[in-house]
Amino acid sequence: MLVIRPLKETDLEDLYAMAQKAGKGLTTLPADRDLLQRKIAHAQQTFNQRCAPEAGLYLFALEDTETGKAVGISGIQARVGLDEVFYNYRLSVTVNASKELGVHVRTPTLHLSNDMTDTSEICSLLLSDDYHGGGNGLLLSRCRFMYLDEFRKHFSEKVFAEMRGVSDEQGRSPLWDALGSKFFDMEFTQADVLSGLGNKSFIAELMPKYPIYLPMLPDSARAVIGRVHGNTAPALKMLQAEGFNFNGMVDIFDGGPVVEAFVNTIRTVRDSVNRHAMIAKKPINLNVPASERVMVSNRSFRNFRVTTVPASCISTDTVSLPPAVAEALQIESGDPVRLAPLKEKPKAAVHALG
Amino acid sequence: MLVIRPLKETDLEDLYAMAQKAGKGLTTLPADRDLLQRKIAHAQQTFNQRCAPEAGLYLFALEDTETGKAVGISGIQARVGLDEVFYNYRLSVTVNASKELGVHVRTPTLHLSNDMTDTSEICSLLLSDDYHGGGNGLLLSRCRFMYLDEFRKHFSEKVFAEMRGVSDEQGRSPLWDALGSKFFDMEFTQADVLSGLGNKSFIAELMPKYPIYLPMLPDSARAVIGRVHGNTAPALKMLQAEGFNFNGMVDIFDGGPVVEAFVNTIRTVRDSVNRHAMIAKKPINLNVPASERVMVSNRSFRNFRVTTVPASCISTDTVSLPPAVAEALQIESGDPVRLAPLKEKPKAAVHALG
Amino acid sequence: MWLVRPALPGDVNQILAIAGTVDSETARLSSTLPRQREALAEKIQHSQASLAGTASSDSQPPRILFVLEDTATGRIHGTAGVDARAGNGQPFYNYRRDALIHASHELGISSRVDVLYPSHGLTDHTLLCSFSITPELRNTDAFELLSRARILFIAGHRDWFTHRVAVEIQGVQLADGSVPFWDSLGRHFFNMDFDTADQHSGLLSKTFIAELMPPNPVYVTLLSESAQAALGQPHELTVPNLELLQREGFQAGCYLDIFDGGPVLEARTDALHTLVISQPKALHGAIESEVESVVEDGGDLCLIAAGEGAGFRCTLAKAAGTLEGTLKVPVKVWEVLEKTAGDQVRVAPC
Amino acid sequence: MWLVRPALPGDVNQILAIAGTVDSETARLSSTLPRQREALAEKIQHSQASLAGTASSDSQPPRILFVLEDTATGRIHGTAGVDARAGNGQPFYNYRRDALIHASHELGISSRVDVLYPSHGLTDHTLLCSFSITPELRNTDAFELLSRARILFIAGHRDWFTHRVAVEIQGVQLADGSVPFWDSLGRHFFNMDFDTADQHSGLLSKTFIAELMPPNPVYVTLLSESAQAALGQPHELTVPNLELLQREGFQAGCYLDIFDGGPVLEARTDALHTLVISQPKALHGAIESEVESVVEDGGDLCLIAAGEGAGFRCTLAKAAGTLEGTLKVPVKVWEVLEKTAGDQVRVAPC
Repeated sequence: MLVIRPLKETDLEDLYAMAQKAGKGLTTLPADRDLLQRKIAHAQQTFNQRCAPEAGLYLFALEDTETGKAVGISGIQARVGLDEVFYNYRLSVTVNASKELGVHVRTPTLHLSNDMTDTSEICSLLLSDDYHGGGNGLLLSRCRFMYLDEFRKHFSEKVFAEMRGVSDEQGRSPLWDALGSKFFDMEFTQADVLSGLGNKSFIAELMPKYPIYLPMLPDSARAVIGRVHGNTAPALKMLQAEGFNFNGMVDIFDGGPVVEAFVNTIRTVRDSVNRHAMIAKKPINLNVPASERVMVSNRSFRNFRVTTVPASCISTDTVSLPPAVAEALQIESGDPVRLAPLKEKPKAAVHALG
Repeated sequence: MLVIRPLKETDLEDLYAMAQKAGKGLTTLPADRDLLQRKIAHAQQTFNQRCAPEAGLYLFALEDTETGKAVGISGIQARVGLDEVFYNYRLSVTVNASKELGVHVRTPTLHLSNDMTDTSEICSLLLSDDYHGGGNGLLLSRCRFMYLDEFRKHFSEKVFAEMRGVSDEQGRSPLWDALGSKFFDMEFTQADVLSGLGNKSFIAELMPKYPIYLPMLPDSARAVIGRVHGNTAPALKMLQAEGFNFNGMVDIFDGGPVVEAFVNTIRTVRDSVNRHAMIAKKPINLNVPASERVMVSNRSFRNFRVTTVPASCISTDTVSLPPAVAEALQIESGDPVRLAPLKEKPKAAVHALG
Repeated sequence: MWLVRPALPGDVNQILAIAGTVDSETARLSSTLPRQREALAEKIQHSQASLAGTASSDSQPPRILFVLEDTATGRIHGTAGVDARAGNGQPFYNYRRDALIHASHELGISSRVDVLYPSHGLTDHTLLCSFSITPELRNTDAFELLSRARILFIAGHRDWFTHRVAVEIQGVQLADGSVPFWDSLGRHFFNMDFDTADQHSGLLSKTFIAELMPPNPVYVTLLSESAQAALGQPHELTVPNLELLQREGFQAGCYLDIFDGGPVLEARTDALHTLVISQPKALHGAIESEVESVVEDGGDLCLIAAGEGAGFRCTLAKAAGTLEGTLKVPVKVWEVLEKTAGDQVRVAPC
Repeated sequence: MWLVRPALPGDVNQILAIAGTVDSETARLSSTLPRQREALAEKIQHSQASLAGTASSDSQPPRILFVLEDTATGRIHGTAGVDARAGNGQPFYNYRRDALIHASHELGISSRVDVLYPSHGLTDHTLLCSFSITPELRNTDAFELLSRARILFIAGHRDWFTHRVAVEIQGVQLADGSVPFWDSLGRHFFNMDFDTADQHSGLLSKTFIAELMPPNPVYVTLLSESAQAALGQPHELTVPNLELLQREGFQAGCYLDIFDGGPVLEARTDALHTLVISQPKALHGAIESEVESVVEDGGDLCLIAAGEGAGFRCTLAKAAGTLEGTLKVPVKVWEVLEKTAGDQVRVAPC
């Protein structure tokens, strides 16, 4: 069985292996044991409420209960930009017009912005290759929305995700080559790693402070602004289905888009319901397709656990859970649980208005 | 009976009288006969599709059918910033931090922005004093959302409204005194009027182009940024109930907020339904409180008409309308009509989720 | 003889013809010399009013246009102008090039980042402008006369002008007529070709620049390579003029033309070479033939200017000093300058 | 006698005492003279390495600190420094004040808008710094010796220094210790009091300035009135120093201190008055008593410097020339300069 639970010290080697495989794409989880250990410790302090709420880093592991191994990770950072300055470019438009001459020109412009400061970020999603498919990625991502909703006062009203921007197979980013590299005397991957390591003062020192007029960049660079890396397209689609929208912010290095949503409008949040657990005596066939399963969480702040069960387990006030599931969620009969769809409901129903 | 219909040439004097009474607050409708006449002509061209869709100016009059007089006006500008450059300040945050020194400072900052360019604006709402109350203001404002929804391809997905900012009884604006007046060698009201008259090149010439750091402005000016004039508070409340939110933009002169919403999430749009009209033979008591009335529109692009009828007129597929109402809407039995609530439904029902 | 004198309304056709000649060979030599008849006529009219002292207000400071005339034929071979206050009561636009150092102590990185700031720093400086000359006269004494006569005018009307003087030098334009700096920057915002923008910039109202120019500073490193290479570089055809101006004491500072990125030269008015070395002298009254021979044999070639306002004349001739401090010149110079024995002139060695 | 010589590690206590004295009366005279023992010791160490030629790399250009010693008592009464390259391999921060003209042709409005641009324009200029002197010596010859000795050092080590030299003058600080410019601008971003920021700015890493300084230009009109009034104005206690520097040829340009808005003076190194008038001379070898009397009677008060690098000494004495072009000075000057008959010195009239 696959269960979401807080990340813990013993996950270090599993996490390191995943980070190594992920390579350069995931800058928030570089394959650096010391750094990963610090992240785990930070997450543990967060769940145990031993750090200020706004400094919280909530990291969840997807555990295969048969092997006890962590096979995926996902996270929420309670607030960005408090310790470090958080930079984006805001994609804006500059309009210059002269009535007299009949000229009207709109110039897309990048403005350096710190406007995501103090907002919660969903981040650090990573799933072991062997576990792709079967809704595992959805579980890993969406479990966070259940958590956000349960513990809203720990997070901002709006949450966002930074999507990986376009780069080629050698890790070269067209935007970096046209813009960043002119100001930072280093390779894209190096800048990305430095930024991921958490010391961002070099950005304040080296970053261009005045707006960048896009027509001055080559086509190749302009084309990738606000676009995601091919590998990230499914993740973007999933977030869009949840109600996340591009908010006009892009990554300062690779131009990847920032998508955001208000917690209360996230589909997982809107479609979730509360029930009481009832340990089923009859055997339940757990082996149903992802489209027929729902997420079920134990609603615990410190020991948040989520797994999936067939939708057919739900009744009016309760949900029937096999003993193994109850054990995985560390709950007993009568405990409150929260349920949310794993996959979207058919779209037709939603748009049947007017 | 009070009916919404397109503004027409014969409304000029009524409109002028209203504009005169409104005084300095309403810069888009200054008490200037020539200008008002041009606006009416522009609106007529728009409804008759004799101007480019993006240049459209949709102005509606609220007519008292007993007197034939226009007693209110409201409008939609199809797109702003196409003819003239459209300016706002974006209220943003600049973060400066030094880990080494343990300093972390957030500085609210105003950035000159043209980002509302190409967006539809709801504007020019004015209601004669004698007709305040009874839901007339709501009808005048909300009829526009029905129109936006009916003819979406003529408008942007997102619409916005600029709310009047704070000024005192003499028309002095604290933000203007602290900021604008330092760059524009004129009075606030003069700048406001010039801007309303439509020649905005003086803004490009005189406006400060670099960001304004708010801590450098006096408290009195900072306090009014994003705040509305007392007289405008009810209008803001109404728009918020419709789902409009402050989008971080403020007026460059008085700091009044810009609120925006996606057309498809506006409450009037979501709560509206289509029916077929049925001319009632039995008399219907139209004289019910606003809370029990609904708006009914004839769904016409060129001759859009809206009035209100008791909610009790609605049945599953049809709505019963007295002959006078059908005449006011210029429809016959069997014609399609659109209905939407005049006042909000009780909130409790809406939030009964989870 | 060559004569520099204020332009007159009747000169319009000939000036337009020069603009045409110059045009065909050098693309343009001056954006401040209008190519439209009406605009040119207006410019001449304003020049006349300036000289008459009837046009000098804060919003319309003096702008004077001179022509180079061959007195033998009456034909006009060139123009040169001086605006008392650059911008003429409105902002005068340039880019000011400045460097920021982007350095990270921790990473041991330090790089120089050049930035172009929109600037009005030269507004109200006195501006030399509208220089054009027929190609066959380039590198001749007449070329020098035309350019330097303005300085003698300034020397004779010092209080009309400010204490700093600037001159814009045409920037790089390629053989195909393209302007690399414009194509990399201005074109994106002004949405017109270089010549159109350049002609608009000769007009009085600079509102269109305020409206269309990018409002924020621009990073040089984001310009095209050819635009970066053109920054502050003169058009090759302007080199003789540039060198003449450098001898005059002009130096390139940090200002650039906003359209073509050409250099702007600056000098202190009172340090201008011609102004410094020029001297007021009275014309020596002598028998014609005697003077002619003395001057032709032993005189030095000089710029000689006389007259005030609309009466200003400047020519080039051999002249010699006398023990009494007067100036001996051929009598034909008297005629050209419309002066006679005992009259004051201002003379500067060539 | 008064002697200016390079600072030595053993001077730390006395220098700290001066910093204390100065502190109590004038708030501060130099932000580049550290008040912490450790930072000061490091500065002296770097100065020694610079003088020995072992510290000159691009990232650590020479920075030299001198002291003013009373040779009679061995006591130190002041300090003065010179950094070969302002910023010391990192950006050197200033505001550059420039004006934009906001004008509307149609409305007939034109106004001058002053803007402060963050600038590194003085980076790598040679910088005079770290000047402090005990109050009783202000306006004495010793004051002049201490300030000008640096110029003689530059004259003697010209290739260590660049062709432009700058010096920051302390800006306006009110009687209550408040700094109007800081309170109106820097305080909002640095979130610390003026003294703290000022002390940090004396440290090597300027990362905190890159991190905390507002990244965009600032409009002067939005500063408080007292801050606007303080722009480019010197602290009243610095006026004697300012006047001395002006006599040296320094002029205020468009640069201002980012913390207190004080003026930054600039000069061409090769045009510095003391450098221009200074001359190399050999010491005249003569019988002691004779020289003494000649010099005391007829000599002129001069700055006399000798020695290279760590051996640099500069003092103030009456001196007289000889027919052979050598320099007669009292023999006690030989001792102070650690030179003898026939040795080369550099002399400049006081």
